Amino acid sequence: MIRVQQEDFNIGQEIDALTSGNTAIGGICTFTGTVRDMGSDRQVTAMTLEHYPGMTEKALAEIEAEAAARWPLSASLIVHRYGRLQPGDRIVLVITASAHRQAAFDACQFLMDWLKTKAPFWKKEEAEDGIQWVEARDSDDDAAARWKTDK
Amino acid sequence: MIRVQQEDFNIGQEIDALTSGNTAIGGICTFTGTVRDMGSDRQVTAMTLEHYPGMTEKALAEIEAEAAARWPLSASLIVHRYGRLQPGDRIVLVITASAHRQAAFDACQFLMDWLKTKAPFWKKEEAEDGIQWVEARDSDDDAAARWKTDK
Amino acid sequence: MKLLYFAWLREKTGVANEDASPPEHVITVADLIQWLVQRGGGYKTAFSDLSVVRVAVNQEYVALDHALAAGDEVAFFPPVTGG
Amino acid sequence: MKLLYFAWLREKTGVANEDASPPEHVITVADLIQWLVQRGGGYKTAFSDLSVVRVAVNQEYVALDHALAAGDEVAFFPPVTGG
Repeated sequence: MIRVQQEDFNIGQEIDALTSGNTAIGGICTFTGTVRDMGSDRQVTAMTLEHYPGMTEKALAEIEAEAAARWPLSASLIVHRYGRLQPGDRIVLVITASAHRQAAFDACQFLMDWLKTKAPFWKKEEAEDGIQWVEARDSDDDAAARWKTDK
Repeated sequence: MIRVQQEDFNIGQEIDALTSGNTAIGGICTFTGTVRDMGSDRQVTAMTLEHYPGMTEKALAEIEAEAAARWPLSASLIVHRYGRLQPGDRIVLVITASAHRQAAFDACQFLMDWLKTKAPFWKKEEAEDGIQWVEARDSDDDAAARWKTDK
Repeated sequence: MKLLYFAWLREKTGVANEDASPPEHVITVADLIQWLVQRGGGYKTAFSDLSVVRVAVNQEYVALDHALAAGDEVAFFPPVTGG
Repeated sequence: MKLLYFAWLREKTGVANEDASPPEHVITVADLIQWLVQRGGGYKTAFSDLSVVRVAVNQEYVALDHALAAGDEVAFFPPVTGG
């Protein structure tokens, strides 16, 4: 399941809704991205996440379907926020549940790596010295590249 | 922080208690292990986790300290239950928080791999065809071995 | 053809979205960009470094040599930074 | 010396913990096991395959050639299966 929303989310409730009652699950991995006050080497006071409505949902659904094809997942969820956020706020949540611990870990990391490089979101940071768009990092491309199947 | 307890835990509350207010955190990874109804190829109706009081706490604290030495963690938590559990019940929770996503993922996985091979817990499964101790799996040893620094 | 601009491409062009009817010689995405750049001003600045411009046609990533069709939704944006 | 047994080692020996005073020739963990096996019965069965027995002395994993000291807490258990 995927959701793109302005509102915050509750990690515990999301895990429960996704997994409770499913006794085939042996492991649940979650990753939550939060706003750091120290972004690209500057003190960040707030940030705004812009996205591409329509393509975002499509990209997330495709990424989730690919994870489900590659690993034996019992359930998965991607929630990504947009709008203005402050340090400490949650940005993104990925949950993967599987009978097998390694599958849950790998799928969760795969989803985060692809989100970082493929999902159409852009961050604009507000700091004391002004407002600027966050630049994409090569390390995120490298992280996503390790999942390429054609290597 | 580490805790060994009979009671269940609330993942959302544990994350909040560990991370809220810490705006240096950029990513939080969690892993929750749960009781599957299909254990070692048999239908499991319940299981009992025995542990070695004293050594368990010591082993978990050492493992957590090693993770903190190897990755730049802002916070971490290991909670492991013992006693009688049923399919769907939570067994273990690991939370790692870091400024960096990869550190949070790696440390969480490292902690789980070492828990599986070093923490003195033993599972006894109850199934329709009887009660038996779960045998350790080579795959868990392999998973733990990849973190060895002397390779 | 519907054109969309996001993040600093939106700010530099000064346009969030627009309907465009490029001439017949505009076949590929690269042609379309060249045509937009000829408008000058914000468009010229926005497309001055194509290494930091990503393109999606009908919400799928495409390369610069992708051939366009009438009615396409073409989006221009920088490398993504969500998550 | 305090001896502890966990999981099926506890069940096979029939003992969860005991105080033991091994003779002087018991220097290492291997010597201690040999001495216990000579008691026969559950001990002999419990230690019949040392490849599935792990040993901790004072709550730290040790090898079979580890030298024991008076007052040690020695625990015997199978490979762990928590998590």
